[in-house]
Amino acid sequence: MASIRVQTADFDVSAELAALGAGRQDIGGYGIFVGTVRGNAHGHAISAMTLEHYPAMTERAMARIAAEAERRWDLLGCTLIHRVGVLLPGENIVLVLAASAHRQAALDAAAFLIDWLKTAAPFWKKERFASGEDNWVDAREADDAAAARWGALTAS
Amino acid sequence: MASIRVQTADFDVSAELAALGAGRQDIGGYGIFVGTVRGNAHGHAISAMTLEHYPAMTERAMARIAAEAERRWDLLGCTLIHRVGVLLPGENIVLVLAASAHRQAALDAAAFLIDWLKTAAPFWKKERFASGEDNWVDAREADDAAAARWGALTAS
Amino acid sequence: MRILYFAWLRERIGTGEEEVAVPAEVNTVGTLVAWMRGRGPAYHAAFAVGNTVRCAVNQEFADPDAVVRDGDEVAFFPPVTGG
Amino acid sequence: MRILYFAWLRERIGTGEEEVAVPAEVNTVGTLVAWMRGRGPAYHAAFAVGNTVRCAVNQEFADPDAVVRDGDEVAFFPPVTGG
Repeated sequence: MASIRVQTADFDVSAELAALGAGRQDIGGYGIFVGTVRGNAHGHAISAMTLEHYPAMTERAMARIAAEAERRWDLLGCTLIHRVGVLLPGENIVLVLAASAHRQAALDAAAFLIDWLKTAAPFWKKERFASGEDNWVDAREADDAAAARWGALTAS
Repeated sequence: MASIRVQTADFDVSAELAALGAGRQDIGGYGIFVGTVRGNAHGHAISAMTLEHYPAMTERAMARIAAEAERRWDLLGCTLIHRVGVLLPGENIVLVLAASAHRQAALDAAAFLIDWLKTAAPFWKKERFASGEDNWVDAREADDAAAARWGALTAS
Repeated sequence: MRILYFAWLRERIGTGEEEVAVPAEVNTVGTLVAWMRGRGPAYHAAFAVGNTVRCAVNQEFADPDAVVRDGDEVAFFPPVTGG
Repeated sequence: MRILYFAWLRERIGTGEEEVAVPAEVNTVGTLVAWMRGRGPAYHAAFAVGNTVRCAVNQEFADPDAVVRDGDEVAFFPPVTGG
């Protein structure tokens, strides 16, 4: 049921909401997270962010995360879009959209989905600083902790 | 800093995101909730939902809720839009949008904002059933509990 | 004193707004509610003891012991159900 | 065996993908990593003991004791940083 996409193009949140909700009257709320490129890291200006991924594995990993969310909450739809390629500060990186009859399920599922996307889907970010230097972003322990609070993924 | 509106017209989530993020490079994520009219209540089909409010009090109450969110989390922007008037099943009712450098703050603030909007802003919903009967929606204890988990509002 | 009614209170009382002159001993939300009950069958039904009625004084939520004064705007309504 | 590298591993090794024939005793992720270290300075640096390198076998995350076989697709990469 989940709609999962990896793309270089930008996404439009309203269009994704409309696509998910088209013709439906059972949805009471949408929990949404949009991640964007920040213009600095560790106090240094960033000129671009490059997103790399492992194509053969990515959609499978994202589908597993979505399936786990659908197992844990009564979702009526779920959209995951992750951009790859060169992105500029202010641009969108990722969209997580979870629809449910009830707001708490929608919000909890959205939080779960982004926490797990950050720790269990094969994407890597490289920052280009204004100085011209490149840096592969380090994984954050805080992200692992955020994902771990949901317990292990059980989907197979 | 918060943008607060009560309106009969629909809202466009992408446009609100663009307005909040215009020219900024400090935002890392947006936590969003969109509430919509469900087509049934207690197993009965609904033909319309009418939203009434207390105009002189509404924006003040919403501003207080937004100020409290801005006090609790490092927000870089916040948009609250609540529709009033006659709404049909599937239509948008409410938009909550919280922007932050960090996703957890954005998501937590969005959850806080919708929980408190439901319990501390003077809106009332009347359902019109397909049978023609009208019913003022009862407040839900679950909503009070959801708001209470954040503790008391301290903004004055 | 300006009194406003919302949602089913407005419908039951038959108006959304009225000006009232209250006796001197009506000086809190609680005493105002008790006084309202005596104004006729519609008021009696709307403010019946079993009903959950909330109040705002000058656009701020107010408890039964909150003070009301001449010139205040006092609103009565059911628990809110927005969002 | 098809080996893939991502992010800084790809850059350090200088290729994103190669076919390798491994000796019979290389039959787990852990023994494959140890064997990789002996393939030259770039591999030695990429798979240095202090580096945190993750692995997927046939597009599934895999621990050091996971089995690898001829014909598998084995990917090495740093901890993921998407989202």
